[in-house]
Amino acid sequence: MSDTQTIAPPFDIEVLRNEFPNISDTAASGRPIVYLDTAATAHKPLQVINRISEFYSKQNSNVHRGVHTLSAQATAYYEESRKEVQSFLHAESADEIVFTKGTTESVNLVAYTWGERNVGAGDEILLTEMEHHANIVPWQMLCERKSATIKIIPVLDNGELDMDAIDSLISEKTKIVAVTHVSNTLGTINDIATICDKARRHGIVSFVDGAQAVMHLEVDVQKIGCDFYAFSAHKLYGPTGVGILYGRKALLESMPPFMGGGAMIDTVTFQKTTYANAPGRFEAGTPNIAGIIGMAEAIRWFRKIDVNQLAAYEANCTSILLDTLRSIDNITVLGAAEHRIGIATFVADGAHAHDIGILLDEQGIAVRTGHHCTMPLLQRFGVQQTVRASLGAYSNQADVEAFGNALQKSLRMLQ
Amino acid sequence: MSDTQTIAPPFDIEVLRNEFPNISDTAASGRPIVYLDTAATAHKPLQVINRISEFYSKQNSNVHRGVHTLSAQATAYYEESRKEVQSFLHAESADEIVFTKGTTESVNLVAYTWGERNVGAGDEILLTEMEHHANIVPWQMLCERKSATIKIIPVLDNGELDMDAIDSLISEKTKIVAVTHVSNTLGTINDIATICDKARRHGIVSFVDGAQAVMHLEVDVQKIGCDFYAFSAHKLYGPTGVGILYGRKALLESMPPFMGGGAMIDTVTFQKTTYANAPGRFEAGTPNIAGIIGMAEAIRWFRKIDVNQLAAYEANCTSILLDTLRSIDNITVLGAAEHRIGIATFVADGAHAHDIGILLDEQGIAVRTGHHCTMPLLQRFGVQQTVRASLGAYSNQADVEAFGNALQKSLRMLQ
Amino acid sequence: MSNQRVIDQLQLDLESLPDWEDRYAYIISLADRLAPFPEKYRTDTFLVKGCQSRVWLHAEINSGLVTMDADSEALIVKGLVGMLMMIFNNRTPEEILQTTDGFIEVLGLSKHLSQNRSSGLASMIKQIKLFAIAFMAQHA
Amino acid sequence: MSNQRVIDQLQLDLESLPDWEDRYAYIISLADRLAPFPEKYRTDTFLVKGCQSRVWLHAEINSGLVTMDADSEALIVKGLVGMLMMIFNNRTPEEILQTTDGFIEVLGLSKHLSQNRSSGLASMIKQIKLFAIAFMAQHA
Ligand SMILES: Cc1ncc(COP(=O)(O)O)c(C=O)c1O
Ligand SMILES: Cc1ncc(COP(=O)(O)O)c(C=O)c1O
Repeated sequence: MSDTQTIAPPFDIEVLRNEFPNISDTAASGRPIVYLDTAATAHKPLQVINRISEFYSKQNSNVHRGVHTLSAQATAYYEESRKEVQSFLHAESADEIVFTKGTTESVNLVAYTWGERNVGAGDEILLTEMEHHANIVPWQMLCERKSATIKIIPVLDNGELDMDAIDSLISEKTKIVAVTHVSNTLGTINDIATICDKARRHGIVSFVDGAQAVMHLEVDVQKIGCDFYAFSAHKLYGPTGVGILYGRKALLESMPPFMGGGAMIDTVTFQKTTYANAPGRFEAGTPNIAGIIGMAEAIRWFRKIDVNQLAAYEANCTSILLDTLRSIDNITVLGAAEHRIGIATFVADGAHAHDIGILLDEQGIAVRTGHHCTMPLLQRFGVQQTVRASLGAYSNQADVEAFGNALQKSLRMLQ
Repeated sequence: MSDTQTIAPPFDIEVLRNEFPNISDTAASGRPIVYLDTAATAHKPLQVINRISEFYSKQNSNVHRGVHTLSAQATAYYEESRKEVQSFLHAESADEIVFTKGTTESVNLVAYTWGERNVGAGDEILLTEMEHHANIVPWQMLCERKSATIKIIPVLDNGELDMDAIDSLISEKTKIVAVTHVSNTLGTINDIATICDKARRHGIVSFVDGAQAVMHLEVDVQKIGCDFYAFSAHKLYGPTGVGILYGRKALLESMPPFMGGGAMIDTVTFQKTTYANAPGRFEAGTPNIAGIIGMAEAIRWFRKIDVNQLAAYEANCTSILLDTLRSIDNITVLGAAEHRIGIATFVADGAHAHDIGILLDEQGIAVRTGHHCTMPLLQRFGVQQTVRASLGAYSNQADVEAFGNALQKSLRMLQ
Repeated sequence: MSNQRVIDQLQLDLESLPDWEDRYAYIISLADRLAPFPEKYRTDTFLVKGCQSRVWLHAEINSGLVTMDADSEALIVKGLVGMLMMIFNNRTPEEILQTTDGFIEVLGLSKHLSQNRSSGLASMIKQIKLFAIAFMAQHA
Repeated sequence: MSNQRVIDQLQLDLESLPDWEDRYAYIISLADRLAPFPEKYRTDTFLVKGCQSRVWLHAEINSGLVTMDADSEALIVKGLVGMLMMIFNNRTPEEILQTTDGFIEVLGLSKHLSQNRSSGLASMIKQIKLFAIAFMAQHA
């Protein structure tokens, strides 16, 4: 909320690392693990972990306007969490914030509800070649139900979107443009404001997948001009099982419900059921109360950091990471976008990603290997299995150096 | 799992209450709250709260066969949780257990996938008059999409199902029977084995809503003979944001996916996507990892208690509760089923449920008031607003007595 | 009595009652002060949203004053509605809008009148203020 | 060499290597012991499911022995596949089925061969045993 304090500069990485038990507490695992898998899920600061325990031990109750004190209090925390997200995304109203179980559900919700009503035979959905499967498969399933088709904004060799191609890809049949804010494989930050602006000028709805963006950039949905924006709490230093769907109020109100059940209804009879207004209409059943309260705490924690200082700090770590990789023979990093976050995905000539991952793990370095749920993107770059190192706010230069050394040793062993 | 220890008799309520910080820790809220809202959500034992904290502080990682140790470990916990649920429900295979975000999502999943493929125009879905909205609205939405209709098994005055009516309600058009195992408003335990048997003999699929059953009864899906069974972790002394859908393997395998995204696919191209086998096919995106691990811990905690002793203990509390209510003038308890669990829903002549709830809260008694997401059932009993007191394993005679006294005082004040 | 004087008086009355039981008896007694609710308004149109017990509210403007009828099927809620009517009924739109929500705290009623509570009376206050704004716009 | 003797020998070899690097070098060296994989089997039909790097496995029965060809595109995985072939290839179905998964622990390979690991070699072992069962049924 607006009373969030900003921790005074300078950004102190050691203070920050100490807030993460997974990083500071080497006793936990025997040896510290250099965690370069933050793009898959971020570690959680103690403030978030404690908030969840506190809720379960002292405040536990179901929500939705129960008459008793515990329930009213839980409902208050729940609705304050919605306001926290509203303020975080700079949305106009808290009613534009829907709680889901993750980015994946957020995309599916829109594809099932907005899509069901607005996409018909012959219509087109515009995606990019760098989308995560979460922002591909729900649209494919919609297209299959509706006999619509998918069009693709290509990715250039440097890992940026081919912005020039967009105009010619938009047609009268285009109903929605769904684009990732930041690529989870290339780290590229896309110019989504321009894309959303093009969409709006053609009367096309825009959906932005912010799963990899919210923990690195200031996100202002009104400045971006998108109709929908989605992210997951677990990548934003928060708990698992919680996601956000932001939707412009008029759009949300126009959409039919997704799941049916308690709390999303107004009245129920076997003859006719009427539904609650948004966002309630999209939140059937008992929500992930503790998770949602924990996510709000994660946002409060995150907003204590000055996002510009964080970005500068992360940019520095990222260039050390990229320089390290470029200095190693036979390594090819996918993409070289100018605007990027701390993700580096690479292949090594003559060494399989899986082997590299195994040997890095043996040296206490956690990276992700595989397709990172972006098979079409890897196909575009002509590779199948890759290694991805990704940074978080708590990553430091020592992590990157340890990774560089371990990687060189691994490559030697695989020669 | 099979090595679960059973705490030796006798069932010691004081030991058990001490495991629940919300109940034992009066310092938390200033004064102890008599919590009679367990049917809405149960309090959590310390063992569960600590397991979640431990995961977040020492073991945090995304799942799905990551190459690094943390990820492999998290995946192992995740899959062990599935086995824990399999064993808890006596399912034949762990592949029959799908993780959802709650009972509500479990019902919707079946309505969207199995329903989409198997229900057509003119077909019938058989529900009961006592269903929770979660087991009504998804089927209504399906019927609307498919021009199918809903048929209702009536509830008798004593709160039991009219079992005699079932045969005449089943027709050649009946595709699925969806019945609650235990009524969240009446407490009635339904004879679902008989209903599922009738269904099976007519080649009709059966769905059981076990949200109010798993914490009170031994549930054996093979003995019950149901095709689907659903419940929520948060009512079983576990975390919010986790549910279970059990489905017979052949049925699950025959169903199309529900949500699209990562982890539910086999291969993705823009031309064609192929899906993983069940249960993975139904678990798109990053799951509620900490919640699922916490739920498995809740089941382990629960299974240390001998379920027969628990049932006997709860039955005793329940009859004290019912006797207390029946001894008060002008109180009418809904239903009087012979087989029931610790739920009592009532109205008072001349006093509105909401007023009663407010005054009980003032005296430190937490009950739920309203329609309990069973509007059609309340309509059948000719009431609109009711008070519900519901018991958990930790409820004791003193709770019930405090409730009885506070209720009488409240009624005096409202005269 | 001016709006503020009503609030002061209510505060005095409530504070003179140390027992919670007596405070509730007092609130309930305020239900009797409500004028009988015209049956023609007892329809869904005039229902206040978000309240567990049904609350009805009808408002019109008469010679510059906002005149309201209100009712609830629950007794305590009806008493609270009675209190809101003492504060807001037959006031000018300006007076209504000048009454900040501070009185909720002052009267020790946040448990009943704040958001997220089942009584839903927060939405009633909001609706009264929306009426006032509408009437002002209408007559501007 | 009997099945058990192979396992004993592997255990001796691995335990003589105190360094993790040397153990991996040893595992990788076993990749060379694999017979070249027949290209006609390098198809999706013969892919082992659940492995991050692709692993192929083809099996047939020859004079009562289960004869297998196997390959992987990753080096360490291929070494592990080589090890599995030393243990399981050219054995009778009975011998294969008698080999319990205990050897995984004994060789210190649970990190690679147990379930939930990205190598997916647990499913390979499972598949080899399914082949054995099928061949036994066929010849029963
Ligand atoms: C019988 C019954 N079915 C379904 C539900 C819905 O469960 P959830 O809200 O956890 O999805 C509940 C709980 O409210 C219930 O009592
Ligand atoms: C860009 C992007 N979109 C969507 C997702 C899916 O998020 P979740 O798995 O939390 O639903 C991810 C994370 O894996 C991602 O990186």
